[in-house]
Order: sequence, then structure tokens, then C-alpha cells
Amino acid sequence: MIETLATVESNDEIATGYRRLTLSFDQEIEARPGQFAMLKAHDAFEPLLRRAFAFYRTHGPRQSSFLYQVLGRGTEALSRLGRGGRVEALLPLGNSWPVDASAPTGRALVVSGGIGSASVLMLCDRLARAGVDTHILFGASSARVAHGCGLEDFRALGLPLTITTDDGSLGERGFVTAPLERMLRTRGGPRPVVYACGPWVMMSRVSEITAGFEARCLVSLEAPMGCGFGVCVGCVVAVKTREPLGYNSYKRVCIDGSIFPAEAVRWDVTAMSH
Amino acid sequence: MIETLATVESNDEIATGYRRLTLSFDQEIEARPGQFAMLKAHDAFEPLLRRAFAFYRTHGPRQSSFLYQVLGRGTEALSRLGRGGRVEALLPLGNSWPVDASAPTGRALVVSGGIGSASVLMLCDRLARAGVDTHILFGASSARVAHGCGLEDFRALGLPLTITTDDGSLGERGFVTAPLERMLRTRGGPRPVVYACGPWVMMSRVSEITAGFEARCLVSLEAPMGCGFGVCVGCVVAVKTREPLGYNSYKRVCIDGSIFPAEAVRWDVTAMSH
Amino acid sequence: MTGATPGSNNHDERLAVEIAGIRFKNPVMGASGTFGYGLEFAPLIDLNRLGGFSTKGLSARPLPGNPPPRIVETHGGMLNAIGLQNIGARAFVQERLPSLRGYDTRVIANVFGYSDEDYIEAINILNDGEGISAYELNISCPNVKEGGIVIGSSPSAAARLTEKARLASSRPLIVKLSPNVTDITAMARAIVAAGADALSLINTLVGMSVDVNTRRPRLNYVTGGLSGPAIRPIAVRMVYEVARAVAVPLIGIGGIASATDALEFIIAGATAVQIGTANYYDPRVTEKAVDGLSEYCDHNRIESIRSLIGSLAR
Amino acid sequence: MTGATPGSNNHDERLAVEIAGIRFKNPVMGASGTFGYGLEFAPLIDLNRLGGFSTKGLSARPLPGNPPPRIVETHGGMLNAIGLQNIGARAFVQERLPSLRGYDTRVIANVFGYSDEDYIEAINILNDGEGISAYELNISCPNVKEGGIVIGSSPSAAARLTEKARLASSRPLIVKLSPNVTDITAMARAIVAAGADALSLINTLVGMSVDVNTRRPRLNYVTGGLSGPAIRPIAVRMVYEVARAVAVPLIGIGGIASATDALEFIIAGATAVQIGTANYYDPRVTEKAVDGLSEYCDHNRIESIRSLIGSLAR
Ligand SMILES: Cc1cc2nc3c(=O)[nH]c(=O)nc-3n(C[C@H](O)[C@H](O)[C@H](O)COP(=O)(O)OP(=O)(O)OC[C@H]3O[C@@H](n4cnc5c(N)ncnc54)[C@H](O)[C@@H]3O)c2cc1C
Ligand SMILES: Cc1cc2nc3c(=O)[nH]c(=O)nc-3n(C[C@H](O)[C@H](O)[C@H](O)COP(=O)(O)OP(=O)(O)OC[C@H]3O[C@@H](n4cnc5c(N)ncnc54)[C@H](O)[C@@H]3O)c2cc1C
Ligand SMILES: Cc1cc2nc3c(=O)[nH]c(=O)nc-3n(C[C@H](O)[C@H](O)[C@H](O)COP(=O)(O)O)c2cc1C
Ligand SMILES: Cc1cc2nc3c(=O)[nH]c(=O)nc-3n(C[C@H](O)[C@H](O)[C@H](O)COP(=O)(O)O)c2cc1C
Ligand code: FES
Ligand code: FES
Repeated sequence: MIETLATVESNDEIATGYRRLTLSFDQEIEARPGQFAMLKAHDAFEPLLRRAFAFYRTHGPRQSSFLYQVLGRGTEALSRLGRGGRVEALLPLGNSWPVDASAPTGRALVVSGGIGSASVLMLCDRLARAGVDTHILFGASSARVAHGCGLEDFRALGLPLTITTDDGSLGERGFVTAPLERMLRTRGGPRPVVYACGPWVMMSRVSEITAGFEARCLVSLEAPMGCGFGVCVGCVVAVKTREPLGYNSYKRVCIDGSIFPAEAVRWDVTAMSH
Repeated sequence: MIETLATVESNDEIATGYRRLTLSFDQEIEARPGQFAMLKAHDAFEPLLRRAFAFYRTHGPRQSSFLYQVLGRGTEALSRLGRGGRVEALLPLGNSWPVDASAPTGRALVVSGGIGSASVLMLCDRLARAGVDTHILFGASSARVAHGCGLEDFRALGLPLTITTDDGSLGERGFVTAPLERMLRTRGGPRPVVYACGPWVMMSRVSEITAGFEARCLVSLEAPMGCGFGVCVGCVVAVKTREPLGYNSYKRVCIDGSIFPAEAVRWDVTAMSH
Repeated sequence: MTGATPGSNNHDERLAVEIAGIRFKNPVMGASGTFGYGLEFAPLIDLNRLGGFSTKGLSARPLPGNPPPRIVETHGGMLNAIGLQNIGARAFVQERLPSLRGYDTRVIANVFGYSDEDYIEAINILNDGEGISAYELNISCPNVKEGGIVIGSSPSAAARLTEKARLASSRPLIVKLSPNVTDITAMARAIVAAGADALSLINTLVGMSVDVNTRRPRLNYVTGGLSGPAIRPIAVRMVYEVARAVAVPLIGIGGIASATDALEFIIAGATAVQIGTANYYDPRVTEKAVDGLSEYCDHNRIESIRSLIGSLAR
Repeated sequence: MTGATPGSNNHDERLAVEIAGIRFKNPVMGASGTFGYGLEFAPLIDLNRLGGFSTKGLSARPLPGNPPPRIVETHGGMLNAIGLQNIGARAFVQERLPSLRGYDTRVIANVFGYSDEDYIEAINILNDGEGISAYELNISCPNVKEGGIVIGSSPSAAARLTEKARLASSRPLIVKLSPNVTDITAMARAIVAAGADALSLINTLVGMSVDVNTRRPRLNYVTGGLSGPAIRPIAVRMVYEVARAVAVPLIGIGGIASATDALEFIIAGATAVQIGTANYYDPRVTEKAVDGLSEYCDHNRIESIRSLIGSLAR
């Protein structure tokens, strides 16, 4: 983990409300798939707290790109940065996707919901390179959002890809959980390991479905973050424990996660206020 | 007075820490010498309050420029704006320099201290055009600051100009009040009207000197401003009244001023915390 | 989308609310001391589009206020020690009310004094004025040594003043609460029991700022009242607490700078809101907030904003 | 300029201060609950350069804390309802203290309980631990229904606990004050009379935030503690008031994010400061503040920062 002032190489809008931010660092970093960085526009007096963004891509040891949706004050401040702008960065943070988890069966299903895609592009790439038979389920609310969430980059991987949009403007109409269930039901052979990143409700459903098929499932969770490195204890999710309200009832998304086994999570206790 | 979203035409650094901001407006405005605008970088969440800036120059009814020193959060936020940036503007505000005050004697002395220069460039121009025999006393802490405060623009007016710098790096070493006193003492004929804008201490001294020579003196004052249009009653200066603590003990710089007759001001009660 | 554009919701019936038998066309008002005597905003907004506003604190006699510096900006807010400079109740009645009667908006007279008698005297003067919809007692202004701070933090003193004001007043009585107390519900209960028709909250929190270069306080008065978005979470919490402690309508105040901010208060239990400091840096904020409320009703298919009051889900 | 660059003022004698007989190499500390158990910052800063830090609140037994969401950002600050999740006093002594002894910085154990007995039990456990310089009683955490809020706002209850803790404690006792009171000087006087060696202030202000789309509180616990630059003016004012009410050293806390902010507190009367929320968004802020204090001493030719304590000019 290092704390540094990164420089903006580019910050392009790839679809209305969605941007790709490429940063260069003054020192070498090593980011694994699923890890994230806490970022903040350097000269913004508000908001105060940094925001977490998954490493979307790394371009050598001194450059990484992030994919983000312009949602509130933090991302608005980021969206105003141009080439040469400064970003306060704390990175790399969190655990990473266990690529080798799918070694036993040699099969993987990567489920991406909305901007959750930012966390799984590098994962898909690694799985493919590890020779794992990988299928991508790419969900978004609309065609615009799908492009904003990096669809072209996923297509470029050349892996089997199923697209769903809520409004049917691209691919199959409906939620990404539908093809997930279908595949687990219809496809024979060894169970694929399911890797999922998306909104809480989707993850909760994915966890339900995979449990039903006894498929191993890993999820990257989201929680409001104060620090990103384990000190504020603000980013917790409830996990299953023997005694209901025991000391270990909560885990920090930033340092114990953001990736958890789906079966460990208490999906009845949502971590986000929205 | 109008409230509008202005567009940045240019925002150039003219000396380290000093900038000229040129704004264009979507409606016609009419700004008189000495009036000011309340400005704020549109997309800055902090600071909240707009800052007052004197009209430095007007370029037709839809464009004006302002001269500012990058001092704290408000001017820092402004300094980051590039061409096309948006500025929340309330303008024009305050009273203006009474050019005709110098008609009786036909002579004027304009005393500028530091960035106070921003308020008097248009005044000098009007005086000259009104055929008033005008002499400019231009004070700054150093040569750099003098340039930052628009010295070239004042030189371009072609009026007699005396420069002082605290460190002697340009013109006469010392405070601008020295040549002021000298001129009032040595120059015969009718008393010039003195127009002054600068830091509180300088204005206070100018007021003392002019009083000694029974020269009419007008000063543009500064006070921390909440609103700029008379409602917060935060920007007051103490003025002389019959009963010491009567109702009219204080006047609002933003709407009763910013220009006051020097003799009306209670110089013992400073309006700024610095 | 109806109501999305300014002007279009001049008569958005969905936004109407009622406080102490008075109808407000919408819940958005200007807060005392930040809205002058209302007329100052006429060049900038259409006063007829606001639910109303509360005047600068009026005392029986005009007051000069405190020496400068009176204000300083802080992170997310500002400190003020104006010292209640005002033209006095009589001048307000004679010089401001006549022009205000030309507008279709509710005028609330904010009243202040150094003693119970001062308050009653001011109210008696204002009783003669035509066009005042209600009185708002400022028992909480932290800027004046006498009265203010004491009355505003003592349930018994506040109840005593409320009773006297209730008797003297010919109009609905709103009492404005100070946040500088351990238990704001105790203040609220005492004041309501004493006859207040409604409560407005919060006034400013006492704060201070130091210029480390001069080592002097940034305010001549040393301490001042903190206002602005910085205090909103404290204000929302207090409205939520008071809403569960008393039955009278509440007017939420504190750091409101948008319709969304206003909705936080309404959902927490406020019937209406007052916007203060935001008027300084966004002079048209009140009108924008009214439009924003209409938009919110459109988006969420709200028939009446009254259905949102205290609608916080648990 | 000496001291202007990191590291160069590792031993800037001008910054040394003393509290309850303990010497701190400088007045800059990490605040409880925002600095973990100290070690979390080892990868980011040189802990040896800080005056010290206060641990996350320690209770006799480990606590799980509140359900999420626990935090939400507000303008200029944040609300938290962590619910004092902590590893417990014993685990701290056994698992954290040994590594902490490797650093040359003051460790203050922040203690918390649901009852007087809980506090004493925690203190007894900590008394066995080596490498603790002082205890800081958190009687003001607004996030826990039992105890906290009550003790922190009742002079008598706070005095009673302070007396017991004073007897149980083998170390200097710092009591941390809550800002959620009408008169913080009354709390301070009672607690000092009961034997506190020093006071730290302020803890968070109780606040709340509502998500207007879901109409739910943004915190699962509904209310939470407000911290960050937004509250600094309130904290500076309280330090100023308490400094004139009691004779013990004060540790100023509340919205400090730079050396300049820290100086506001010192000039207002604090002997040292604790930096809280700023550690989250600027993890090296404590070290930067130490450098900034050295620079300030350079610029203003200050021989000892002790000469600045309570030096406010009027
Ligand atoms: C481990 C981790 C990785 C993340 N990776 C990415 C990433 O790669 N790309 C990315 O764009 N974001 C990512 N996020 C989310 C990101 O950190 C911010 O939470 C998000 O960008 C919102 O921040 P904001 O400042 O724009 O909005 P805020 O100012 O924080 O919030 C503004 C409004 O938006 C609402 N809001 C905030 N977050 C969300 C949300 N997620 N969904 C719906 N409403 C919301 C708030 O309730 C508020 O009303 C990640 C979060 C975590 C925890
Ligand atoms: C009528 C009027 C006209 C003005 N015209 C101009 C103008 O044309 N050009 C211009 O540059 N400014 C002008 N000012 C001053 C301007 O409005 C701001 O006060 C100034 O730019 C500082 O704002 P800031 O946000 O940069 O600093 P702030 O964030 O407000 O303050 C930052 C720090 O600087 C200190 N500080 C603030 N103002 C001053 C000051 N004047 N001198 C020394 N320290 C200060 C503060 O105490 C604080 O410590 C005018 C002011 C008034 C009242
Ligand atoms: C400069 C200023 C002057 C104020 N004067 C008064 C007043 O005269 N009477 C009163 O009841 N409240 C007064 N207030 C308090 C506001 O009405 C409001 O309660 C407070 O500022 C919180 O709201 P805000 O955060 O939206 O400003 C004043 C506030 C400010 C900033
Ligand atoms: C997330 C969080 C957790 C906190 N936990 C504690 C605690 O356990 N004990 C305590 O005494 N104070 C605790 N505090 C209060 C801080 O120590 C500090 O008093 C307060 O945040 C104000 O300082 P700040 O504005 O610099 O954060 C906590 C604050 C935050 C933000
Ligand atoms: S964000 Fe602070 S502990 Fe996870
Ligand atoms: S700045 Fe508000 S009255 Fe002058």
C-alpha cells in the first residue's frame, strides 16, 4: 500500500455518465485483479473522503486505468480533471480474485452487473490465460450503460459473452441472473466457479442461485468507505457466525474483502443505504 | 443587479500569484468605475461564499475583466478555471467613484495600494477623459506585485505615474503614502481630490494625510462579505455618528459603499480580521 | 414533466402545507436574518413563489449590532456575530410592511429582545402591523450576552416567555429553538406546553475561529453562530427528535441549500423549512428549491407533500 | 528553513509539550477511533515522529459494533455509528502492545464501557499492559444507547465515574468531553474536581442524514457522530471556554486537518491536539502537521510552542 499523488494521463467519457480515468504513478505498483484504489481529485476541497475504484486495467507498473460512473460529488470532482491533473491515491488495496479457485473444475462464470464490470476485466483476462473455460455474463440497464461499463473491452477478450439489458436495448432483455440460472441448469459437466461483481441486490440473487446449484461463488462487495485501509471500521458487511451477535459478526470490505465467498455473507443485512 | 452564470473567456496569470479573469455574460450589464461583482467558481463545492471583485475593465456590455490575487480558497478555486469554465456571478454591485467630485478643482490624485489597483483603473481612465489633471500613485510590495497589479495597464493610460515598492525593487522605496504627502505639501494651486483603494492600514494613513491638508478624500473599503447585496449585514464598517452607539453606527460596505468619504469612517475599528 | 420548469408550478397544489391554521402555498421559506426584510430579494426572485419568509430579528427599538468583523467563512459554513442589527419593529411596520403587502407570500415577523418585556413590547408594536402571518420568537440567538443564550437553554425561562408572548400576541406563535442544549426535546416540550403553536429549529451553533497569523479571533465578538451545510446533520437529527416529542408542526432549518436538503427535514418530521445561509451564495435558492420539490413529487408520484412529513422508514 | 522538510524535525525541541507529567515530543496525536491501534499507519508514516495517538475505544470485552451502513459523508464531515467495535482490552494488551513498544511515541488507551464497572474492569486489564502512557475515558460516544450519552452529559455521573477511574488507574487520567451539552464548562469543572489529570475535547456531535430516495436513514443506527472540518469552529469555541474554566491541560480535537487548524486550538488554549477524520482522507496528515508546526515556529520565531498555548490576543 502506497500513498501518492498520481497524474492524469486521460479522463475520457466513453458513454454519457461513464468515464475511463488513466493515471500514472511516480513509483511502481503491483495491482492484482479485484484490488482497488482510494482516489480523490487533489485540489477539490469537497468532498473530503476518497472513493474506492477497482483497477480496471494496468499498463505496466506505473500506469493503471479505472472505469467510473459519474454519480455524486466524488465522481463529479474526478470527472472535471483533465490531462495533467493530480489525483490523491492510496493503492493497491483489498484482496483479489482467486483465479486458481477454478483450477479444479477448469470452468468459470464471470457475472458482471453495471459498473461492477470494472472489477472483473482483469479477472477474465487472467482466467483465459490460465486456460480456464470462461463465460462472461454481462448485465447492464441499457445499451448505453453497457458501453459505458466497458463492453467493447470485454468483447475484445474474445471470450464467450452473454449480454443482458434491463430494457432490452442490447442482448437479452432482463437481469443477468436469468442466463446465469439457465447455464447452471442446462450446461452439464463439472460446476463452474462463479465470480460476481455488481449491485447488492444482484449479488444477493446470484448467491441464492449458485447455492441452489452448489456452485462455488465469490463476490466483490461494496460499502461506504471512510479510509480504505482498515482503520475506520465503517465499511463492514455482516457475515455468518456461530453466535448471532459475536465479536466476528462484521468484516471490513476494504481489508477483509472486497472479495468474499458468497455463502459467508449475510445478505439480509445490506451494507449500502441505497 | 443580475444573477447569472458567466463564461470564462480567459484566466491568465500575469505575475506569480496574480491573474486576470475575463468573463462574458449572457445579458448586457453596465458597470461603473468602483463597482464590483460577487464571483464563485460554478462547480466548486467549497468554499460556499462568493468573493467580491472590482470591475477592472469592461469590454462592451457583455464582457468584463477582473484582476485578482490568489490568496485563499475562493481565489484558488477561481484560478483553476480555464476558458469555457463557468462562474456564478452577481453584478454589478455597490456605489461607484464620483468622477465629478474633482470637477470643481479639476485635479485628482489616485492612490492605489496592491491589488486595490483593480478598483481604480477605470476611474483613472474616466478622470482623464473628463479632462481632470490626474496623477496616479501606484504602490506595491515589490516589482513582481506591481506587475501583477496591472502596472502595464496603468502605464498605458499615459497619465503621470509615481511608483513605490516596499522593497525598492521598482520606483521609489517605501509606502505610497510618502509621495502622497509630498505632493500635497509641495504642489501649489487648488487641492486635488484624492481617490484611494488599498489595504486598511494604508487607507487609514491616506485619510489622516488628506485630512491634514484638508483635501477631499474618497476611499473604497474592504470587509468580509457574506452576500454582497445588503442582506447579511456582515460587511459593515464603523462610521462616525452623533451618539457613539446609535443605530447608524455601522454601514454596509457592499451596498452603502464600497466607496465612502474618508472622514466618515472610524479608522480605529478595523473591518478585516487580518 | 409538470413543475420541472420555473414558473410552471406557481400553483402546484401538491406543495401546500398548513401551520397553526395558516396555509403556506409551499413549505419553502427564507430564514430570519438571511432574507433581510424580503424586499431585498425582489430583484432576484419572484417572492410570490415562496411559501413565505421570516424577517430579520426585530426588536422594540432599532439596534446597531456588533463591531466588525462580524462574519467569517468556515468549512461548509460561516460564523456570524451580527448582534441583531435591525431597523426596529416600528420602522418595519411603517416602512417595510406596506410594500410587502403587495406580495402574495407569508410574512413571519422574527422577534427578539434582551428581556421578556422587550419581546412583549416588540410584539405589541407588531400587533398593529397589517400583513404579518405569524411571529417567530428568537430565544436562541447566541450572539447577544443578555437574554438569548439563557432563555434559549432553560426550559422554564423559555416557557415563561412563551406564555407571556402567547398572551400578548394576536397571531400564531412560532418559537425558534437553540441547538446549543443537552436535550432539545425538553425545551420543545416545555415551550409547547406553554402555548407555542409551532416550533422552528435550529438556530446557529456557537462557534469560533482564530487567525493564527495575528493570533486574534476572526470575529470581533470572539464567538459567533455557525450556519450552513456543515450543521445540517445536527439540524435533521434535532428535527427528528423533536418531531417524536411534541405534536405541533415543525419548521426545519439548518444548512438547507436544495430541494433534496429540504426533503431530508420533511421526511424527518418537518412540515416546512427555512433556507438561510444558502441565500447568500445562491440568491435564487429558495425558488429553485420550490421547483425541486415539484420535480420530486413528479418523479415519485406524490399527491401531496404532506404525505411525506415524518415519513421516515425504519 | 529548518523543519520545513519531513524528517528534518525529528527532534524539534521547540514542539515538546507536557501533559500530566508526561512529555510528548510534539502536540500532534492521532484521535481515538480514527487511528486504529496505531500499527495500521506504520506503512504510511513514521510513527516515531508523532507526539502519540489514542487507541480505538477499548472495552473489557470485545464488541462486534453496529450493523451497516455505519458511515455516511456529509458536507465538510462524516457521520459514524460504528458502535465501538473493538478487539477488547485484553487482546490489545496481548496482541498489539508488544509491537507498539517498538515505537518511540506515546500510546494513550481510550477506554469505554456500558457501566462504571465496565470502565473499571477495562482499566484493570490495561493496568497490566506495558507501554501505555495514559488513559482517555470516552464518556461521550453518542453511538451507544446505554451509558455514553448519559454519563457524557451529566456532571454528577461523569464526576462519579472519574473518581472511580482515578482510583482504579495506575496512570494519568484524561477524560474526553462530549460537545452535546448546554454548558461544557460545567462538565469540565465537575470532572476536574473529581480528579481528572487532563481533558480532551471534543467528541462527535450527534447528527443524522436521510436518503430522500429510499426515505430511510443513511445510517442503520439512524443517528451517528458528526466529525470533520465542519465541526472545527464548535470545537475551538469549546476549548476556548474550557481553558478559561479549568486549570488542567487540554487536548483539542475536532476537524483538524493541518498545522494551521491545530494552531487554532493551541492558541485558544489546548496543550496538544488529536487529529481524527482527516487521517482517513489524508493518511499522512499527522506527520504533515508536525512539519507544519515547525515551519510556523520558523516563520514566527517561536522558541517553544508552549508559549502559544492560550495566547489568543483580544
Ligand atoms: C471496493 C469498491 C470498489 C469500487 N469500484 C468502483 C469502480 O470501479 N467504479 C465506480 O464507478 N465505482 C466504484 N465504486 C463505488 C465508488 O467508490 C463510489 O461509491 C461511487 O462512485 C459513488 O461516489 P460519488 O462520490 O460519486 O457519490 P456520493 O457523493 O458518494 O453519493 C452521491 C449520491 O449517490 C448515491 N450513491 C453513492 N454510491 C452509489 C452507488 N454505488 N449506487 C447508487 N447510488 C449511489 C449516494 O447515496 C448519494 O445519494 C466502488 C466501491 C467499492 C466499495
Ligand atoms: C468590495 C471589494 C472588492 C474587492 N476586489 C478585489 C479585487 O478586485 N481583486 C482581488 O484580488 N480581491 C478583491 N477583493 C478581496 C476578495 O473579495 C477576497 O476577499 C480575497 O480574494 C480573498 O479571498 P480568498 O477566498 O482568496 O481568501 P479566503 O479564503 O477568503 O481567505 C484565505 C486566507 O486569506 C486571508 N485573507 C482573506 N482576504 C485577505 C486580504 N484581503 N488580505 C490578506 N489576507 C486575506 C484570510 O484571512 C484567510 O486567512 C475585494 C473585496 C471587496 C470587499
Ligand atoms: C448572518 C445571519 C444572521 C441571522 N440572524 C438571525 C436573526 O436575526 N434571528 C433568528 O432567529 N435567526 C437568525 N439567524 C439564524 C438563521 O435564521 C438560521 O436559523 C441558521 O442560520 C441556520 O440555518 P442555515 O444553516 O440555513 O443558515 C441568522 C443567521 C445568519 C447566518
Ligand atoms: C469513525 C470514528 C470512530 C470513532 N471512535 C471513537 C472511539 O472509539 N472513542 C473515542 O473517544 N472517540 C472516537 N471518535 C471520535 C474522534 O476521536 C474525535 O473525537 C472526533 O471524530 C472529532 O475529531 P475529528 O473531527 O478530527 O474527527 C471516533 C470518530 C470517528 C469518525
Ligand atoms: S473503509 Fe475504513 S475500515 Fe474499511
Ligand atoms: S455582504 Fe451581506 S450585507 Fe454586505
